[in-house]
Amino acid sequence: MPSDTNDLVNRRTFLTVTGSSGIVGLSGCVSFGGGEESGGDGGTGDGSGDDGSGDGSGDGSSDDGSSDDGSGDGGPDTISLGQPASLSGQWDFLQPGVSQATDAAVAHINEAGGPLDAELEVIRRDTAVDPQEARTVTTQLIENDGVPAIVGLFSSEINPLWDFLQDFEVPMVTPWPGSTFLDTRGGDKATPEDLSDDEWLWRTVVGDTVHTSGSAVYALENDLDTLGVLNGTTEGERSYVEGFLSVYEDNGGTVAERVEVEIGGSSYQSALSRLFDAEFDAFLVSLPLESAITALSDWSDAGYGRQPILSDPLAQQDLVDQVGSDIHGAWAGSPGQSGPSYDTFEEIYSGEGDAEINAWTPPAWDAMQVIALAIERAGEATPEAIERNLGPVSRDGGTEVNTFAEGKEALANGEEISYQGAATPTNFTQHGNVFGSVTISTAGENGFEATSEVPAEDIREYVAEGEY
Amino acid sequence: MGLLQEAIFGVVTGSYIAIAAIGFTLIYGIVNMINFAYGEYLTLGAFVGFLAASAIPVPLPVAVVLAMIGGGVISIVLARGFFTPINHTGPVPMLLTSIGLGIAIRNAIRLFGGRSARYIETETATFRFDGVPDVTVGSVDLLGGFFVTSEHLIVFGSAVAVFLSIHALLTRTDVGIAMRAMGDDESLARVRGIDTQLIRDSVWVLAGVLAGLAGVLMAIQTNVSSTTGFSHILQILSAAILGGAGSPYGAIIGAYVIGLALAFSTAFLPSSMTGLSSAVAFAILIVVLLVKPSGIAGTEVREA
Amino acid sequence: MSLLSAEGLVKDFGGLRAIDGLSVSIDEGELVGVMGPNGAGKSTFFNCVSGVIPPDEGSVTLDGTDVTGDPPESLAHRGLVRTFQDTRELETMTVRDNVRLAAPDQPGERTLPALLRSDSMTREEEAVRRRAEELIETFELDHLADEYSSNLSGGQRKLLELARTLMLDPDVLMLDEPFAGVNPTLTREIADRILDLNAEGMTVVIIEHELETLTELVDRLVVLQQGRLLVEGEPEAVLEDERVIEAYLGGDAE
Amino acid sequence: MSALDRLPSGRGDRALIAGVACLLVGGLFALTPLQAQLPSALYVFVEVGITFVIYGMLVLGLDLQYGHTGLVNFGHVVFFAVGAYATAMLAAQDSFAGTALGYPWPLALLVGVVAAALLGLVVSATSIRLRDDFLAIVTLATAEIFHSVFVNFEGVFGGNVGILGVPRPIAGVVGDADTRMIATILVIGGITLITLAAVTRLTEAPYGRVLRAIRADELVTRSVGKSTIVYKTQAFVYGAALAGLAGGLFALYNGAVAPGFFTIQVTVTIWIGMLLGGAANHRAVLAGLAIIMGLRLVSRFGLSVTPVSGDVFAAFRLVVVGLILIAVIRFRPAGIWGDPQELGVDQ
Repeated sequence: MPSDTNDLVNRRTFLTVTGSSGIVGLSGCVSFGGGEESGGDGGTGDGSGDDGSGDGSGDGSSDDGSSDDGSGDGGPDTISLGQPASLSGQWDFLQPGVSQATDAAVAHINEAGGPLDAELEVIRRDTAVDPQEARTVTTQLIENDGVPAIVGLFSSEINPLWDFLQDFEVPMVTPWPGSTFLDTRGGDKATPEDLSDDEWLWRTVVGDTVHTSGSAVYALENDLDTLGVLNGTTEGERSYVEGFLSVYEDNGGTVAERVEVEIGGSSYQSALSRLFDAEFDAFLVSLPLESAITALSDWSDAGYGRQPILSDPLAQQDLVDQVGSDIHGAWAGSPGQSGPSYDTFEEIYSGEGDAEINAWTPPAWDAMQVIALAIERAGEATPEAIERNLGPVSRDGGTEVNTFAEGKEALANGEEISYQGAATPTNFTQHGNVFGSVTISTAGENGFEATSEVPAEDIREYVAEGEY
Repeated sequence: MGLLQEAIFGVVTGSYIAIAAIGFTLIYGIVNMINFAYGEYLTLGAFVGFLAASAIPVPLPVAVVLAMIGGGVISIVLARGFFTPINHTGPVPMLLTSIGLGIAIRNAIRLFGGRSARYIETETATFRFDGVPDVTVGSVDLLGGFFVTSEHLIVFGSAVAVFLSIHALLTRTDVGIAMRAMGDDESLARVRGIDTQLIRDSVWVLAGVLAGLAGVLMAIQTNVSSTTGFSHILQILSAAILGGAGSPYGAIIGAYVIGLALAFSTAFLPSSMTGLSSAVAFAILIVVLLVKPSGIAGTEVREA
Repeated sequence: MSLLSAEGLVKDFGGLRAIDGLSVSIDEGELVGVMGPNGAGKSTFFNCVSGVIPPDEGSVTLDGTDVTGDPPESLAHRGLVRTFQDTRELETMTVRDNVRLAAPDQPGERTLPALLRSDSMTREEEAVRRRAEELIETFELDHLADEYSSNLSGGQRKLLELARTLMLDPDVLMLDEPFAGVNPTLTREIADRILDLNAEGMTVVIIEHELETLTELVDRLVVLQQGRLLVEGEPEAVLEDERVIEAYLGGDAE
Repeated sequence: MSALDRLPSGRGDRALIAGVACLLVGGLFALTPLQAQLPSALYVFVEVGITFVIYGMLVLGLDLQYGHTGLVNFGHVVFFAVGAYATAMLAAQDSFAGTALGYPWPLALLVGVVAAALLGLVVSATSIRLRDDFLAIVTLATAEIFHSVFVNFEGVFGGNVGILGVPRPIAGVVGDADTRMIATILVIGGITLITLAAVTRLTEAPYGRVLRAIRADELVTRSVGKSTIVYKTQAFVYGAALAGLAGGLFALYNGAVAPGFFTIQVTVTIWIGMLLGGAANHRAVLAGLAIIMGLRLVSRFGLSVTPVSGDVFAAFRLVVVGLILIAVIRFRPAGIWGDPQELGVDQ
């Protein structure tokens, strides 16, 4: 009967209403706090134990913002970091390498005794690279799991959630975003001790501005003066192209034609035919791998020729295998495999599993290392302490260390340290960015092989001071 | 740029869509539902083809046949499990069920098939015809040199073979004639003693076979992943509805209209808008639905 | 002066001509029966006149106004209301709501009064409620008022449809087989009710197979065959007409 | 039983009172030094709760369209997106990419609602006559077209980055995080409750009777003199305007909009919520939405207690979502609290 149904609904509504008032009630202590700042700063309040998530969150992440410094000896047993990850969704194929690098780093750090002699662990949760999900996941990681730092987040999650993420006042070190949006956002503004001007985001991956500059410089050096461009419409692809073109055009290059395409098409022949109607020396392809394989196979079938320049994620074995010998000679400028400790990373990484290394894998390793070192140097695992120490452990000056193990030892000896990363030397700029040299890999019989390198100093010339 | 060359690209794209759209529209006509999970049938067909070609391995043509058989089996099994039991509930519950099924299958494939794309190894030959003279009208060259690849020819050839077989099936065989009768008027068909459930089952199998073929052809051109079919479902659906839902011949025309629209919009739209080609295809769909709704939704006003 | 007239109506369905140059004229206050074998075009005639489907050719005039092709809602506003052969109830609504729905020009059917719960709406709804209860009672459906109309028997549906129609207080009432599937007692009741309405001045047009009931009831019979007018006139005369006898006996007699 | 008899008068009014009360308390938190404290473990629930009350406006609008009138709108997210983008572009002070006009936010919100309503009007003017499932396709295609347009025209809509730098009125006046979240959920939740009151009044009135009659049998409804096209258009436009309001509020709460917030996932979520709860019953659709969003949230916490890896878990979660949709339609077609007879479905 309808009336029964309505009674049910009534009860449900009643419960909902009680529930929500319950939340308000629980929030309880309503206070007229005047202008007191610290009272409401409950961002990282009282740890995490009560969320029912089993043992995942541990109990003592010791992130109580009000506790005093310098309790190094009586530190926590476990320190958890949060990793929003692309376990599903359009970009999930990039995650295995990053997950493995993270896990390898955790294993290495714990083997070396762990930060503050605690066990380091990572809580990984799926965002599907959906900003709405990312919002929930980040909140859950910080507020429920009580992590003092985040290792992850894509640019398509960071950009539209920028204000929201800043509100947490928790450092976020991410290996993902190339976005030019972050060129002037993030970092400690070169004042590690002063948190008031901080924008809590750091990236261990070289921004698009920098590594596309490297590719553009290399193209110009090789007399490729006019260019055709084929790119997808997602942010990563566009950001890559725009970074490339700004340096390329500022330095004498000309773009003859640019065609944007939707990704996932069954054929790109029409786009190619339009592109190759124009005259140019080389053409730049910035598409996700699968679409790029389709497009470049079409290009090979049509026999258009000319020099292909590839965006960095395309330097993959599959591309050479599928497109065939026409692609030989195509090159991509990749950041991220030129750091001083790359070999160390690779050795430990390959012991952890067999996920393929991509452009974000070494930066993921670096992100873990710098956070662990920052905790070690700070003597406590609070968001503020980590934020204050990310700059000092990474920037030039002090003993150069390649791993957490070396860093922990040096810090124990009272030395200042400068972490030398796997992807880049990891010297954070004032905006929390890193510079690195760009490796030019060229496709050949055996896949992509490094054939040339554009040194970081050369690239620096093209990036305005303070703009990155 | 050569209009002829663009037209060839459009026809090839249209051929992929047409094969799938026939299956889609048959389901629409006979079972009276928009099957949003149809893209997943293509994906499953592509996976069967890929496994046959790489794991067993069999020659590619055999793999294609296996993909078609696999598609048919999968289709009838899914229909029996999910759609036949709710046949009586009308188009909207069935549409919603197919959406749910699509989500479930897509992610189940991801779960068991992994996330990375796989590739079916093929060799492609290209045939060029450069001697064709340009016939320029304004800035558009109507003819001009062009090329076709062996893949283009195979896809187009498969499509033509499908068209002929479907035509023969619908006009020469009892099952096909019964299908057409049922598409026109199901209750009348039942009165005439047609076993409607048998015909529905036949349609499911046929649609699955076509999905398997379209899926494996798309996989050869692109790759095999959990979204191989899903990324084309909106085009297939547009083609089927464009041509007049339920009509296989209409679906063929609709598919080529979509294919050509995709090709020409990429070729001739201002360069800031080339990323919009699929939006153009949908816009055409909407315009057609508006201009000729009665031809498509002829039951708007039921006869009392 | 005819109240409702159809001139030269033609309607094709995919090559099949359902009505073919049909002209019928009905005077104010008349009670007219329309009969004919299956497929004679009775329902199509109703559909064309009531605006459910527009005729291909010909015209329909209601009270001196050309209403050809006007939609049913505008004809309803002009006072012409019909029922359906295969009773069409709003099955997902209660008997009460079925009847109340039909009340014309309710303020509460507009957004603002509904949102603001205006007094005019409350008053009107009270009036509608009373009128609906009256009709439901008249048709002896009051014990079923809260049932969904899908739970009603065939005969009850006919009654409900009639009640719903009367809520509109029409000038012309077109009934498509009001007695089909109704038991004899109820048939009598419905027939009496129709006579009452007619006596009050309502013009009524009835399609019916049940010849006896129809001939007893109506002033005039119109017989259709193959989409054309076969015979019309006084019931007795029509029934004795050879063409009618042939059509009924030779054709699909019912 | 008729709608009026069944529902004691004042049903919608209780929601109205509750809504106004929420608004007032929320306003109190926002505008006075009054502070609230929120245990951090509850943050994520309030966070999802805010999304829920925003989606609540979407599902109420959709229920007006589908549950009451029978209009199958499978592109509801487009109205949400248009409202959000219009509001964002007008109100944004300084966006990284795309349009930022810097108008006052109340004006921007108003324009957002009007823009969504106008789009709803255009869609219904052109397509409302189509059969159910064709309307589904047209609306779906409309949503896809707009999605590509938002992504493609970087100069206007900011491409994939979206529109950033949208003012956040509540965050602008409340400094501390706890109070801000409480104020936000109260204010937006209050608006949702007022929306609930409005649609309840609308559907309890004779207006709602006409809508339900259209769903039951449009021809009969026309035959008793109701201009069904007008009602269908109105229901569609009201639903669109509500979605536009939700979008505008979302933009002003989030401080940015991007295509990633407006995917077909949103449409699927609210459809599942509506069907699960039971269409044509406003409270039920909200409850259904709460269940599906709650399941998603709770299942996140499930990761740490299940023996599978994160990526398996993620895919598995989506398989379950799909199966829930199938199971509801098959075994409980009227939803949990829906009335099978009122919805005309077999049980």
